[in-house]
Amino acid sequence: MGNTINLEVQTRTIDERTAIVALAGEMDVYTTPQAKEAMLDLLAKGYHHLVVNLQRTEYLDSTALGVLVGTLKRVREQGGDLRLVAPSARIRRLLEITRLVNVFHIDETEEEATANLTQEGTES
Amino acid sequence: MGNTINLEVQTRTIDERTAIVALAGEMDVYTTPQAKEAMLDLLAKGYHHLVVNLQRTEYLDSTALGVLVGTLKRVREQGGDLRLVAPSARIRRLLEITRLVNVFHIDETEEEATANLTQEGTES
Amino acid sequence: MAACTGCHVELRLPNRPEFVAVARLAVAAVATRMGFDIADIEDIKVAIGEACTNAIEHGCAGANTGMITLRCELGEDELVITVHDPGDGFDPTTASRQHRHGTMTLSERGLGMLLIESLMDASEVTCTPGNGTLVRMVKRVRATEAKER
Amino acid sequence: MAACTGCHVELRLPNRPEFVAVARLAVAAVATRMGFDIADIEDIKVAIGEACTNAIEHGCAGANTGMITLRCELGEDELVITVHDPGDGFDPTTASRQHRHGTMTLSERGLGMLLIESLMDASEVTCTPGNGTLVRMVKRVRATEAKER
Ligand SMILES: Nc1ncnc2c1ncn2[C@@H]1O[C@H](COP(=O)(O)OP(=O)(O)O)[C@@H](O)[C@H]1O
Ligand SMILES: Nc1ncnc2c1ncn2[C@@H]1O[C@H](COP(=O)(O)OP(=O)(O)O)[C@@H](O)[C@H]1O
Repeated sequence: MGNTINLEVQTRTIDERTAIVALAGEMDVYTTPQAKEAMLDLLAKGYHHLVVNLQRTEYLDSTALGVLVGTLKRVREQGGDLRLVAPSARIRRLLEITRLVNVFHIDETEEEATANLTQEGTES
Repeated sequence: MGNTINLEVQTRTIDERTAIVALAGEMDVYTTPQAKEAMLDLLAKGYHHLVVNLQRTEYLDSTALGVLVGTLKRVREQGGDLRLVAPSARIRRLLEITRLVNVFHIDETEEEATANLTQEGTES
Repeated sequence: MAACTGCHVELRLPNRPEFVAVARLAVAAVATRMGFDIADIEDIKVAIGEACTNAIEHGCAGANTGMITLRCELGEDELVITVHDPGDGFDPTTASRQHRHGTMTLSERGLGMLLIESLMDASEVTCTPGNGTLVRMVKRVRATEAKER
Repeated sequence: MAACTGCHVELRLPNRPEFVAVARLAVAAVATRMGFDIADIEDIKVAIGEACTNAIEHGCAGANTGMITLRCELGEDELVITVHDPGDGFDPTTASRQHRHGTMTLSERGLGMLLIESLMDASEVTCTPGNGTLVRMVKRVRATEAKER
């Protein structure tokens, strides 16, 4: 107890248009800008298919949800998508309250999310 | 983060004079009385050979150290002993600062501690 | 901890984003001691986080000085938390927000007040000209909780 | 967080054992934001815990009312924490305590002040008749720390 209020952001590219962003720790008004920056950076480099791994996200608030929604809008404008991976029961509850469950695609694993993004891409 | 400030005390008897006390969580001025009560209870029932398992003790302060020292004194008066199991590096540091490393026997596992207590008993 | 009914805890923080986590953790510890279960503590953490974030982002907008004040009042079967900022306040009835029963628009804003209302048993915003904004939130200990240690 | 040099955080708590954890967690969060590493944060937690425990057990002995006040002052490369209680104070030079360099007696008491002195970079006790006891503790951010996020 003590150090998990920080956020660790890890990004990994899969192919020339797909990238994974793993968010470990707590996402709030102080830490979320880091995640936003990382995602904007990927967007600028042409990665419009994003997998956001929330498996190790222990806390998340409306600032974080706002940034995820904002990023989703941007990638969709570019014909891409953003899928969430493995949010905790807690985070699912927040997605339900805010009705964002109806907006985001949610997968259980990164592999699943990546496969679904690829499929989406070939369909369009 | 949030619930580990509580303490969970589990006791288990090994033979008619030996018992294990496992302390999980945080030991401070508020939670330590529970651990003290459990140990006094064992003493009253004739268990003078105690193994105190600190493997899951995430925090411990001078109140906790005071209770461990007090219990050690009591069991030694009865020809018994108290051995600590698997304190974290953090807790070892506090034992060193307070010089209590020179007072407590420390083992890595409950089995080791129990075996050492049995040996002490037969030697005396 | 029924014995501490009537007690209160007060926390004063600079109006900066890095301190919202301090508020969350302090209130979570108070709630733990009152015997709230983990799910309720998480609800409380999010609501307090939202109220503090608003106090900092909107209440203290522009002002680089000023502190926000958190107060926990421990009732027999409820925790009352107030968050005060020295800002200009707002009209909660017209503020931009998501409506729980309205149509979902893909908005990045207005989620904070919705979360506060949904996660707490009661909440109330009072803006007093010259005396800032006070958000009052109540979480009740459920019957099965309140056994602790 | 050098930008927040000069900021302070204040916490007021009832003089009851169940609130020591609230103080520990709040200060740990402040220290985390300042970039202290995990080992230093643990040191700070223990020292704050000891000071608050003393404030409650000795400073407020007998008194069932009264609050203890914690203050964190964020310096450029140090965190200064003060713990105040409204009690009668004591003479730190004669108080029962373990001496770091003395002979070990198997005592259950006097470990708290020893831990505060050992774990913090500096500490100081001021007792003012009629105005209680103030324990001031300083922890310096080490050169390799202070990078955060
Ligand atoms: N403490 C406050 N002081 C002034 N205005 C506030 C305060 N809290 C909330 N508001 C207003 O209410 C609106 C809705 O807040 P909220 O639901 O948290 O969403 P967001 O902060 O994302 O806009 C804010 O945009 C702001 O105009
Ligand atoms: N805030 C305080 N007010 C009054 N007396 C205090 C205070 N803090 C410490 N003391 C005195 O100093 C002594 C040593 O404190 P400490 O080293 O923490 O050990 P302990 O609390 O176990 O006695 C206490 O026994 C008490 O007499």
